Amino acid sequence: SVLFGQVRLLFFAKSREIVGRKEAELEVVRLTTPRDVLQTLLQEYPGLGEISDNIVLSLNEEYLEIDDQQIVLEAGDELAIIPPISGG
Amino acid sequence: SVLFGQVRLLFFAKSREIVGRKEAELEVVRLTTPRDVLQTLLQEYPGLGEISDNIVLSLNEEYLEIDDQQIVLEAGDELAIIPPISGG
Amino acid sequence: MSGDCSSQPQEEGKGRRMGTDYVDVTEDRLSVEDITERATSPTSGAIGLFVGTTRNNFEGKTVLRLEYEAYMPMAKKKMLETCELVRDKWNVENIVMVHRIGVVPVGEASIVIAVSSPHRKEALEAVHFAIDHVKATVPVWKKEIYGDESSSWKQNKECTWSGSGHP
Amino acid sequence: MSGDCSSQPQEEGKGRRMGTDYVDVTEDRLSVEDITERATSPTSGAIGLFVGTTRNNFEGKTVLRLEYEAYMPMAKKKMLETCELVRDKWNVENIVMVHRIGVVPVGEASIVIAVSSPHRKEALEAVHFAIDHVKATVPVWKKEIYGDESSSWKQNKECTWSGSGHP
Repeated sequence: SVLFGQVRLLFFAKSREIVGRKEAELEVVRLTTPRDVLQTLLQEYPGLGEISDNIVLSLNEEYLEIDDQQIVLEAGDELAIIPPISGG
Repeated sequence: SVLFGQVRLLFFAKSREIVGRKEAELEVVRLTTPRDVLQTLLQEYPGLGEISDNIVLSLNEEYLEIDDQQIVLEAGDELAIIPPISGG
Repeated sequence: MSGDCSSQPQEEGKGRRMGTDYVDVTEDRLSVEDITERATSPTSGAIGLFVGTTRNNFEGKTVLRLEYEAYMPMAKKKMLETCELVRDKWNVENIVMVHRIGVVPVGEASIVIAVSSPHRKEALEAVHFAIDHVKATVPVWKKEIYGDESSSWKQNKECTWSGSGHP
Repeated sequence: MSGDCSSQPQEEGKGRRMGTDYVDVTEDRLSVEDITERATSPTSGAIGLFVGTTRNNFEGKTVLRLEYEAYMPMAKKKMLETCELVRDKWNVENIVMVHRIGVVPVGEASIVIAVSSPHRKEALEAVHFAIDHVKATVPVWKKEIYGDESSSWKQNKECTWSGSGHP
């Protein structure tokens, strides 16, 4: 579980307002789980705790299941914080 | 069953083409049935025989049921010959 | 031969919302934009629409153009009756239905129906019912003119007095 | 922030007709006319449409305006996936879906979906499925700004990770 590099973070809607920016970088490990990524995010951005029960993550434009056992991150991957959607 | 006056006939679509006109007058009796009216029409306009199985009549903008037992016609009533519809 | 016909705004009560029925039969080209605009309500977020367009072929034959005719006052009356039936079944706000008559070039709209509702399910189901009911009851006729200048009066399959097996 | 994204025409076979998927996310006002035109096919006589418009009130509060934002590339990707699912279920020709973002004034359209098919039942059912699926999967967010300048990020009830009991 060695830090290997940075992924690109994207914040939208309420998460963007809480964090106060649209984009950031995050140091991550290569083999991880969505739940661990979320924990890392919450350590980095404690304000997100307020909405953490109602966000999902996407990796390279695909939703992650929070209970997935393992995901593999590559440097430069695009990780987005997705609050409840309200399009249409 | 005495002739009492004239109703206004309207022809549409194929019935209009067969008869060669959009409107006409028809001598009718006051107490009658849709089936008798159709018979009178067919005597007056034999060309309509070709489509008589597939027309309905309307009286003052309401469809008539061909099996209705009795209708009452008034002078000036508007009787239309309605071939199968194809709007939409 | 054009004209329009609007009913009074629906009263509240009997499960009905405020709203307007607007029906028209016209020789003009139909504007989906205008009809949508007319159906739009600031209190209803969903609009369902059906647009019927003329096709360029029928059973392999090229269709050059279509000609529609209507029994104008009865057509509008039956369209308004369709609106009433829609309101009996669904909670909708505005109902707009416009049928074009005369020559309708291939690819252009012959009918547009738009229904607004607070709920998209109701708006879309109401539109579906409305076009089905219009096809079965509104006295309008369509003639297809083919490439060899032959022609045919069409028959909606929804029309109960159509000849079976006919087009 | 505008752009469009069209898939290749669908191949015949697997029960699919020829047809095109077109999705877009744009800051421009939506033209129902243009979107209908794009969905129109000379071989499909039926077009079903859904238009979502912004409402002027929410639970008694006056809504001044709405602001939409999108995760642009993922939104288009999910819209194209919705098109694919529609084609798995219904025999449709062209599918067009355009979502507006940025400030959308009250009464204007935030989304328009249009589907053409030879059969109106399929066109209308496909549109219904499409808007339901878009509401559940496409990463777009709406913020309502109220008369007192307070605001609220909305949550679609179709969104599985919404807080229950939230608006």
